[in-house]
Amino acid sequence: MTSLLQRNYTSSELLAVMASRTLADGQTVFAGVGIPLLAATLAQRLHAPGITLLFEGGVLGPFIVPGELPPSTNEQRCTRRANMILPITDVLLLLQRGYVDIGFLGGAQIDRYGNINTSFIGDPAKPKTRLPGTGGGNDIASLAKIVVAMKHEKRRFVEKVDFITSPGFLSGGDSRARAGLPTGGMHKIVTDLAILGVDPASKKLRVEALHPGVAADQVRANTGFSIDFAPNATVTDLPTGRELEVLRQLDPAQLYTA
Amino acid sequence: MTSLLQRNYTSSELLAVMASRTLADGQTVFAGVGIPLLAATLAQRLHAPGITLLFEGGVLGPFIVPGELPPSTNEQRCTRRANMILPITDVLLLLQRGYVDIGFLGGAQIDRYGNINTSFIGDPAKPKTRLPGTGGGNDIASLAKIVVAMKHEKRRFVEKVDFITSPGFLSGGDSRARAGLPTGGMHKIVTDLAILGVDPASKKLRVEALHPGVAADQVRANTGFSIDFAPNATVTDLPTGRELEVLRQLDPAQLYTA
Amino acid sequence: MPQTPPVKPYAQLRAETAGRDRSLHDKVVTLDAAAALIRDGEHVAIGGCMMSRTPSALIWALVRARRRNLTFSRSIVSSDGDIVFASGIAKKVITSWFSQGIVWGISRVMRAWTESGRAEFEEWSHMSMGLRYRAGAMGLPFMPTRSMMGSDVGRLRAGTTKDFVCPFTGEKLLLLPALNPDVAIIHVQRCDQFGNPQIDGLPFMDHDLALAAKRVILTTERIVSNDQIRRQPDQTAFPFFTVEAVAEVPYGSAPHECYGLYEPFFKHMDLFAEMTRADVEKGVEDYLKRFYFEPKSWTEYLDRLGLNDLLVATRAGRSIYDD
Amino acid sequence: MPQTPPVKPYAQLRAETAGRDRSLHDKVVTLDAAAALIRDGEHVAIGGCMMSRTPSALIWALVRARRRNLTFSRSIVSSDGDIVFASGIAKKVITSWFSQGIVWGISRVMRAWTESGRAEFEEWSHMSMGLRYRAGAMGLPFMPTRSMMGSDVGRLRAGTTKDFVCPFTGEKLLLLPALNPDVAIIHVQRCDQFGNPQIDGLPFMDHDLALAAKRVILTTERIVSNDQIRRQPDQTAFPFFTVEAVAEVPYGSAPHECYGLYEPFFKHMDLFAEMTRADVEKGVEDYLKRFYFEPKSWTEYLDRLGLNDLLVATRAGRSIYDD
Repeated sequence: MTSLLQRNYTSSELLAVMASRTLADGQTVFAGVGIPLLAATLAQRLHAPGITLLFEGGVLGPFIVPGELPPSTNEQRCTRRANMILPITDVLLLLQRGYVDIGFLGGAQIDRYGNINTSFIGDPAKPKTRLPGTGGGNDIASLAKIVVAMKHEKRRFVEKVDFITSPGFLSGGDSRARAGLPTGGMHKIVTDLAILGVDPASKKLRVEALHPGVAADQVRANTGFSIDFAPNATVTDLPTGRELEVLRQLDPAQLYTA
Repeated sequence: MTSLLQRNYTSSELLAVMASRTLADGQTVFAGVGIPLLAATLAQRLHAPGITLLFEGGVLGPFIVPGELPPSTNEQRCTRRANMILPITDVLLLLQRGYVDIGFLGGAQIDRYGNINTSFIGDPAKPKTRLPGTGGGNDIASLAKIVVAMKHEKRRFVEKVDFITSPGFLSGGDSRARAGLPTGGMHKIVTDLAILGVDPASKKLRVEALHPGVAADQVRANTGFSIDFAPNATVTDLPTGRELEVLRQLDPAQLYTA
Repeated sequence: MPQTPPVKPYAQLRAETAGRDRSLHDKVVTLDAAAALIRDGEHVAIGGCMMSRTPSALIWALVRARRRNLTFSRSIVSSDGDIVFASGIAKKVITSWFSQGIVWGISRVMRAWTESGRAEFEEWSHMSMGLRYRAGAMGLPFMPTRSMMGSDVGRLRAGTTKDFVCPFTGEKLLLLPALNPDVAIIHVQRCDQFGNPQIDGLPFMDHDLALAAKRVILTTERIVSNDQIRRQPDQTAFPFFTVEAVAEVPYGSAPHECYGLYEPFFKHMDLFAEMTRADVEKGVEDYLKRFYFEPKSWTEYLDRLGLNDLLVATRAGRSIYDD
Repeated sequence: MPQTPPVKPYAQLRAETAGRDRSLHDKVVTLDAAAALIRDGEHVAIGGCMMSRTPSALIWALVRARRRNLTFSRSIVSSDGDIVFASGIAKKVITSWFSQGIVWGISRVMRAWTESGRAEFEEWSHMSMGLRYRAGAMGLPFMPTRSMMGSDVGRLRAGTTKDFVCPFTGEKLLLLPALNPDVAIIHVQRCDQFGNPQIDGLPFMDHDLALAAKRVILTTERIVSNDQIRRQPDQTAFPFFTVEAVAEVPYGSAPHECYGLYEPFFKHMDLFAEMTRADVEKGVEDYLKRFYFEPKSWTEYLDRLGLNDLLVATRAGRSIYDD
């Protein structure tokens, strides 16, 4: 077992590497800035060169220049060597039309059914903290299969989110489809401790793999609800030297991977 | 009274000149090819330089080059010195949004309420003649004020059109508004004999002016339904030399004005 | 023949898209191979409008391949409508206006084929055609409109539209059913091997067509590098992942126009009108034989149009960029 | 404060448009005169998105004119949202995301103003913002969507949307109310004296904003001739007749970016974040004094941003065209 103290990467780097591995070649991926963009770009430069990136700002199929990460998905850096630029509403409508394989999100809070909160901490009517809100998150989570990358902390993995900004499986079972969302839904949650998936029947999150050196109890202790393990749960492979090298070329200033 | 034999212009030229006079400076005018385009361009070059033309093919504010009339409103000649090119659906939606003052149409048949037929002669289920259909005519007539230019013949001015392609005032009174068309409607019909308008209450067509040398009975004889004259009906001014000169520059091959 | 294709359930729409290879891969095929991708009975949406950017070469190849029972839809059809009727490849054309062009009068072929009941011209208003494709492009089952009410154009289509009272304003509206063609065929000025299309001039309804259709087949005046596309990404007309195949066909819109490159071949359009004027059945049969079946290639077809007409059309086409 | 503005009846929408001078006439005004066209209490839609093509100079002029009780809407707001709250010109911002930018964390100003109830951040999904403007642009009272259902984002807005069952497919849909702002303020790279705007790069929602709004006020990096516009009509972003006034303001999006000309002034964005980090009320007051109220002109404002930052932003901006 590798001690966390010995590892040669940060938690954010681990997140980015593990998240990149969830993507397959040829997929169309809707990504936000930060870890999602880093992970998708990393996948594109390693095992999945044929990934097509979509940015909310209106960009289809760009190649991000190492060291010139965009500050959001709405500025000109996002358009670097893009195949197409189009209006925001039209790029978001590609989700509704069914052209997006994976939506890649972050989140402040997530619950046992994969619902995400990026809007309010506390009571929405009198919030403790007003967060930035949905952006395209609600649309992406409503209409596509979702991969989430976030830190594994008890205050983030909660029994019930204070506010459902981006719908996961709502209250489980077929509640998502009954609400008018017959497609998409939570696919994988990548944390710095584990990879979570979704139980096909109950739609509850479950652990599908632990990262090297992470104990099952460590995941339980950092999850704010009781969580099951998939019958065939495995252990992920360590980030490779090549993965870390490329990742560090992409974000040399460690804007998102410190 | 000027004899028709003495006049120095064709019926089509008379139509184009009289139609051009119905337009005011600063108006936005949706025009088809043929007499409508000639009339709008003539107005633009004489009394209404600030007219903005819109073409169904997706063109906003072009200037037509004399002698290079477009074969339809969907080819590159329509775009000559345009202010903007846009998708067909978006240029048509300007009608629905309310940005068009006048829609300028032709027609095969028109009835006493200003309904236009360009689809079927005879029973639509077993037509004597299948005509080319609506194009944008139905949309223009549904959403804007309409000016029509057509030859004044009994077979064209009928009691009831065989098919309402482009709605006028339907069955009169408030029937148009009740059908879901609260705006627009027939404004003027320019023929080679007269200018017709619409009675404000009944919404029946009525004669508002006769062209020089045309008798009231001549209009009645060439109209397939009984038609009233407006109380203040007048006589139009003869086409001027300047109007005919510019018109002939626009269509030197007499494609539309023979 | 049933009225317009029924609205696709969302599950079907999603499954059809999900089932396609949407990766950035080489899609270059020959003209004949492109035509072979279209199957009997399919609903084919035609890009461009009237005499502009018509995928004439692909329609020519479909006629030669003797495809059957197709439904075509287009914003406005010109002689392309006549050809798909007279050649027997189409039973139905869904459009807003059907005539070679106003200067040639009413289409003799359209009249002969529709009035005899051999084929159907299903008429919608021009904006309704656009809104139906747009609904399909947006992944919606319908689009509301304030047009096509009260008229007989609306009445003839009442079986496939819905009267509606707006729950926000109480206003009358009409709901138009989405149109999601099986395939859209679109001709563009340039395109790369992956199907990134760039269009100069009038865009017509092509963006909506490409997104509405299950798949897109392109013909292009020339195939350029992906690098060239990526230098002007704001000129790309619709996403490459809608595209299934691309064939390079210079003068692929002839005898119609391709913006900035050539205008319609007007003398040939006159010839077509003339040949179908007296005896339409015989005339169009002769026309098809001479221009569709006898030439051994698209180049031979262009040769029959004649080099002089080609040069006149080209000279006129390029002139749009002259001051 | 009431929820989102109610859907305008069609008669009102048509009357407002019909009442405006829509002819091709000279619309050039000064920045101050442009700001004076916006009245207290109006709903102002902001063009661009986040840190891109923000009409920063016009917002700066509105703050200096101490406009009151405005509602702003925008696809995504960055520091422009903070400014309209902190300056007191806005009571409400309707948007999908409200933060200076992900690298600077949660906006302190937004938190302070919304959590204290001084101002409201009305949240819609990003696509819903776009579809609401699009419905308004199309002259429709609503747009259906398959998004924003099931979530609390949808629940909070349930008073202004309508649950709906599709009469074609039986599927659940949500009807979003059209958004027709009183005025849209949009910054563009170039424009002529008549208000024909041309935009390079990302178009965002600006076409829909311009068509949805009652009127449009433009700022532009430079005013060019109408001849220049007419040579590239396919680059015109929206119709000139939507536009009421145009002010030429070089670097009119600073400290945000304008595609191809300058990137965001990142050091200044850092400064803003820093000044509002500790004591947000005091910090933003100092910031407004130093950058909004003390400069005598937009040029003086740019001078306070600093020539070095301007050159760095310009160098980076132009580099988008480099291979």
